[in-house]
Amino acid sequence: MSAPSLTPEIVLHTSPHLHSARSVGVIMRNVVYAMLPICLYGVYNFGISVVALLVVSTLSCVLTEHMFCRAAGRPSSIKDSSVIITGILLGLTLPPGFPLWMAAVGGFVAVGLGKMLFGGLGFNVFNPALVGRAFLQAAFPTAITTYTPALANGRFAEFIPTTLTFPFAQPPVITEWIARVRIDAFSGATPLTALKFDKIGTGLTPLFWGNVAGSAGETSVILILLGGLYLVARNFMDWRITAAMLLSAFVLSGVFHLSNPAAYPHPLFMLFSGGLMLGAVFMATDMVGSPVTPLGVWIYGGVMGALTILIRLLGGLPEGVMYAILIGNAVSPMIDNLTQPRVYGTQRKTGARA
Amino acid sequence: MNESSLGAIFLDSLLINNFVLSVFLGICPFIGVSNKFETAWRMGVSVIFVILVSSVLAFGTNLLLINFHAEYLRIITYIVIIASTVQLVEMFIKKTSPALFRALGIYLPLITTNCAVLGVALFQTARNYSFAQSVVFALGSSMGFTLALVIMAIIRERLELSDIPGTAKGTALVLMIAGTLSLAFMGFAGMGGGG
Amino acid sequence: MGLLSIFGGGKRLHRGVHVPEFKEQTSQLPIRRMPFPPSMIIPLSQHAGAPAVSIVREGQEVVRGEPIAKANGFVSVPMHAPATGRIERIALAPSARGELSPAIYLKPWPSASQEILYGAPQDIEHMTPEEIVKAVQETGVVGLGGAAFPTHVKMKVPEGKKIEVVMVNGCECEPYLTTDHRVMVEQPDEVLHGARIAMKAVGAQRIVIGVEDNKPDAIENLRKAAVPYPYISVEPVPAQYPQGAEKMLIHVLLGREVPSGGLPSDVGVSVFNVATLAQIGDLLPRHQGLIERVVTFAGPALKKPGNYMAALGTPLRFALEQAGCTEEAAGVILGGPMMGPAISSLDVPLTKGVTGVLVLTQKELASRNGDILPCIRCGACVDVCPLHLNPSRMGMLARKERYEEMETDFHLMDCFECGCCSYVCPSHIPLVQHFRVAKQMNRERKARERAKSNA
Amino acid sequence: MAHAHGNAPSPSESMEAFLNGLWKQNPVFVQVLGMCPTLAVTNSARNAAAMGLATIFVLVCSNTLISLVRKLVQKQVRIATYILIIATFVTMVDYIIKAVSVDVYKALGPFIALIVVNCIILGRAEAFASKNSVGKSILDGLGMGLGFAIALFCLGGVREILGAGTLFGVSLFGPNFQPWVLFLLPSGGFFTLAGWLLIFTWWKERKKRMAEAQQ
Amino acid sequence: MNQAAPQNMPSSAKLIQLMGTVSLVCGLLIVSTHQATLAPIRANQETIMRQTVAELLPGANKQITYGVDGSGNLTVLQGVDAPGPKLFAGYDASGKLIGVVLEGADRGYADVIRAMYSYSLEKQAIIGFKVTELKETPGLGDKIVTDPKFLANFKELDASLKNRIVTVKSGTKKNKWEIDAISGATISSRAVGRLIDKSAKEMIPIIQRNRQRIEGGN
Repeated sequence: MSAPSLTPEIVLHTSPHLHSARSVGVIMRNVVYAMLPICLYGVYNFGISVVALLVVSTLSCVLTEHMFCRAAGRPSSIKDSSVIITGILLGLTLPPGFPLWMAAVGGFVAVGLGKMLFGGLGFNVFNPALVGRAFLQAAFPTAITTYTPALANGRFAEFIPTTLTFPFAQPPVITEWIARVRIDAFSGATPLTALKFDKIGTGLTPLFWGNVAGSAGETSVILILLGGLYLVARNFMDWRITAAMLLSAFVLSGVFHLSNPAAYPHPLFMLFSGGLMLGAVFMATDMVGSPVTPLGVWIYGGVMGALTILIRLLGGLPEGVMYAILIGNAVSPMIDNLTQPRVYGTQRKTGARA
Repeated sequence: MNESSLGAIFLDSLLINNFVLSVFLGICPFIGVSNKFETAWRMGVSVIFVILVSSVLAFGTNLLLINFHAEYLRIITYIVIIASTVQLVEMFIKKTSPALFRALGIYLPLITTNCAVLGVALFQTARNYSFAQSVVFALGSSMGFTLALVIMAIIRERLELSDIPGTAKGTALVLMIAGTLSLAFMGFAGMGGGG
Repeated sequence: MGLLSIFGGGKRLHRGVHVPEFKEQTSQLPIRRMPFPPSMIIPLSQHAGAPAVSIVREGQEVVRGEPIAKANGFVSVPMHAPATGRIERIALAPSARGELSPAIYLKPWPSASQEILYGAPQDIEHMTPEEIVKAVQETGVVGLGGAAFPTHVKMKVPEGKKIEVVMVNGCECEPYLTTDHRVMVEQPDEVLHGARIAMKAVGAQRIVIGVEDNKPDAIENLRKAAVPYPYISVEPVPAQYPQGAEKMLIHVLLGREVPSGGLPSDVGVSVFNVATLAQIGDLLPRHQGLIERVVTFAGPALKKPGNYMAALGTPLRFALEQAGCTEEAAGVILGGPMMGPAISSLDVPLTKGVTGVLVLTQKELASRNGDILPCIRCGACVDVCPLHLNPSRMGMLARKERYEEMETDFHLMDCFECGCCSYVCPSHIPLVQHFRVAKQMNRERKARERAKSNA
Repeated sequence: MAHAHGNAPSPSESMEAFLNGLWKQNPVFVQVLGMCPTLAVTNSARNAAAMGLATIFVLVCSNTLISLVRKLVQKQVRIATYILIIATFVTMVDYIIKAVSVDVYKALGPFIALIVVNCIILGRAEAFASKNSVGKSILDGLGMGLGFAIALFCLGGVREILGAGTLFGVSLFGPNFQPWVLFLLPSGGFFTLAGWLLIFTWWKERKKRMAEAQQ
Repeated sequence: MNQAAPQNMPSSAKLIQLMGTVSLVCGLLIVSTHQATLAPIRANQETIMRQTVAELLPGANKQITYGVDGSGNLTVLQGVDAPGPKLFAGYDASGKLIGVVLEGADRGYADVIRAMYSYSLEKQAIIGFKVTELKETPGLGDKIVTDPKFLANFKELDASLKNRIVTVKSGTKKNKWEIDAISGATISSRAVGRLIDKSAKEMIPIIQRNRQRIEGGN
């Protein structure tokens, strides 16, 4: 019995020699898994248009990343799956009948402007999907606020007319189409728009299950929460950000509600409607754009939750999650710098100059 | 007289119509002095100070000009006021706080050509702001300038650690971030307004 | 970061990581003796501080336990012959770090017994602290937890400091290792004896023994042995890596923070490893020298893993043969997998600081061989860093070679390289390695600057 | 350098002074100066052109006057004098635009007055007109002004075409074109300028690479 | 200052003299430009105002501008650049009053919206509407300028002041005093409703009080 000869290139690694199984690829893939039920529900809710929307936005993101990597002469980074998350998230935040060519533009902007120009994964400042969506919101304000009813008749047989708009052309007006397919009195408004402009409330139950009008994947509170719980249970997500964001949104809207119940809706309505849930679970927790310090993540979530409510209740727009998270991303380095933990055995914080 | 409330003016000039991100004033220092937090912060503080002083002076001067029907001298007097304000502030700080003076260094004289300063004076005149409104407007817009500058500086400090592609380095990237920030600030639109 | 952690409270380490323990392989196996190898290599520098000075010549015959090298100054310890035999030569030998260092080559007599014949009893009850420190130095005992810092130096209380507590470190948080565990189970009386000697040397009033709660048998045995001594308490602490780092243990058990760049003595504590104290409790009354120690041999590539009482100087190749090394072995690590160095040669000997020898297969090593991706700022490293450093930012600074900033702004020098950050990093960034490089670069830069200012 | 040749610059030198601003030292794309008007008034080609013309006027006039009085002006009051002169011409252009077209005046708003603090103008006064002959200063003003105007037009054109589907108000793609409203918004200004800068850098890098490859 | 000043250090007097000369030249330039452009600027403004009034009151070829003072009395104005609220009365060829054009402003989505609208005394209704200053989002808020369906609201909008003029949700206009909003531009549409309501409440009583004078055209 003799000891084996060792191959030096293997053993010359330095410590630690163990590594946890949690790698970037694993995290990203699991986030995709957590989003799949939401995608499926979106398809069930709004029909085949959502399939096309998700496929186009994802493909556009993936191709853009691939292209940029090729242009920069480095290996394609699509393997780490992070770009797939961007694509799916972008698709989920768009209205179900959003013209496909615009979705493709959104994907290109999201990854090109939001990610690759900064150097790719890990270096971007803003959440790429939201950069793409903010761009689309500003570029095509009409198309992105054109919503279609949930559970429309024949949604699995035909596309929403706007979906197949010819590239660079204006989407058709679909008022008549909506009148034809609707199964209830649909006003073309999401619960938040209906509330803001027409003071029409929506019950909490449909909001919770998600069979209401809205963006392709942000309607079902329960599925988003389940996806989040899965990620938290497997330690792939920072639950503190979500908790802080929802908590601050709840408290602030609660204060508004108590001060004037007639003008301001119930805090639960605020939590369940619009993109707050999707944003808090899947976008605010995007690791790249959030602070790394334990205190920082709480502040970060709190700022975003409060901003969401302020924009919704006081601003001109019915929805503010996207802007709140983008602003959160922008100030996250500042939060990070301000909340550096006190190093063990010192009075000084890291990052503080002597 | 302009009817806007003080709060609305402040919010508007700080966030909604942020001088840098939506009115495009003070872009040169925004691009030039935003690579380090320390310098950005100092620049911001000096700008707040100068804008406040020059806004008050410009308000008084404008009253005089109107009184003598010499509105056509407005631009020329405003720019003289700003140049002398900067000088005065420089001297004042030098006397009272040499440490602050050293810290501000070359940023003070640079403010003369910061169009945000002249912009505040011109806007408050064009909008017929009262004295209180002018002061709040000057405060809001200069703080908005500082806010944008500081956010950008901290982001840029972070980006120093990134692998930015060579083509995008420098001004182009700053503008891209500014554009995205401007998109994000659009969320504030309509706040404090008619609702 | 578990949900419960926000509620804090209780004696536990809030940072750090839960590493799979892998201790069951050896934790229940009694300590066995390892036979003498045909040839031994005793490096003169097995400890932190100045290397010992050889006092033998080639060809000289020595008795097991006889001093063969003397301490070179205060921060240094003597060496003793691990076996009866003949000094072959005094020459350079490979060390675990890879470089060559002076060593004494000893050929044991083929029939040499493991009985220790050298040494004479001494009365420690009536020794002054100074005498104890001197006697401890003569035993050649160093920190057996891996640091190999001369124990008598720790027992010498610095000018102006007062020690209240002797803390006994029985945590052994590194995966696989069970050396300390077996020592506590099998030699509780020696441990307590050593602790009492240490208490006397430093003038403390009480002894606190911290043992991770995954070693209930050790806690039980120690408690039983401690019954006659009211000033000794055995405290279980929740198992968490790196609980065994002395700063962490002091914080968890006493709630005191050792200042940055300071020593435990700054907060009135002296910390000793259990195995070290067991050796002192055993050797000091008989005035003998340290010539053997318990080493854990573990890892999936071993057929006979276990804790071996091995003579210092036993070449690794011989030791691995004894432990039944298989062909699957792909990497050998001295110490634990989190902090121990990997070695490239099996010709290095076991020394005083070797707590264990791990033989890993390709499978274990592959777990950390993923592609290195950019930092995604997940913050996992910040959450686990026991010192509350910001490894994420330091890693990014290191990539851009901004080493100086890491030290001035981010407390690089406080990092004790526990490896938690690298362990959790999902991007597989070799953070600890970055930090080692950065420390080295800063040291070199400072040396250059000093040279310049002197010139 | 100018003094060596007296007041009559050679044609090639004048040409250089002119082309310098137009291309090699383009104030916007190369020197990144005068950003505020560049971004603020370029949401249509018409506004961009008007701003460009106004700036050319001020730049040429102030360069001329400053060059004329350059030998009389003492160092201590140099900047003050320049600012006075520039502010004068800006006031003039302000009134002239108001007299020519109220629409343009409304669109440009206070940015006409802000030409005073456009660093290009003071920059040229200080760096060129105060040291060179009148003829060369005029050419320099024209070149820099044109370079600035062209840059403005590049931005304004792109923003109007994409943002409204028109150029100088003329529809280009028919009624069915979906305008990208973003480009008329402030963020669109940032993005368009960033895009142009990216294209310029990329092109310069390519040229450099090709030159290296040839060597 | 006992030391001799360096040779190139000019005296203060000389500096002041220089600055004075420069200021003089500059002042001359500015004043002459101002004088030269005064007339065209005024003419420009008046032309625009005339065009706007003519647009809002088709057939009006004679116009009178009234200024309104604090107590609600009218004075005939010559130019258009006097401060304070104003009325623009339009008369047809025969000198008969067609209507009065009024100004209003309110905060929209991005900034203040200014607009002019025409009021017919006869019909007690608003019969024309034009936005004069707008910074709303292009493609969305600026539909209040272009959307024909929205502008149709102002063909005959009841302004008898019995009911508040108000903007209602798109497609739900039932009464003559309601404005049908543009879907997707609710905030801007509402601002229009508010600006008309506010200005009408203030100015229409004044018009009614001075009806005879306005109709008489003096």
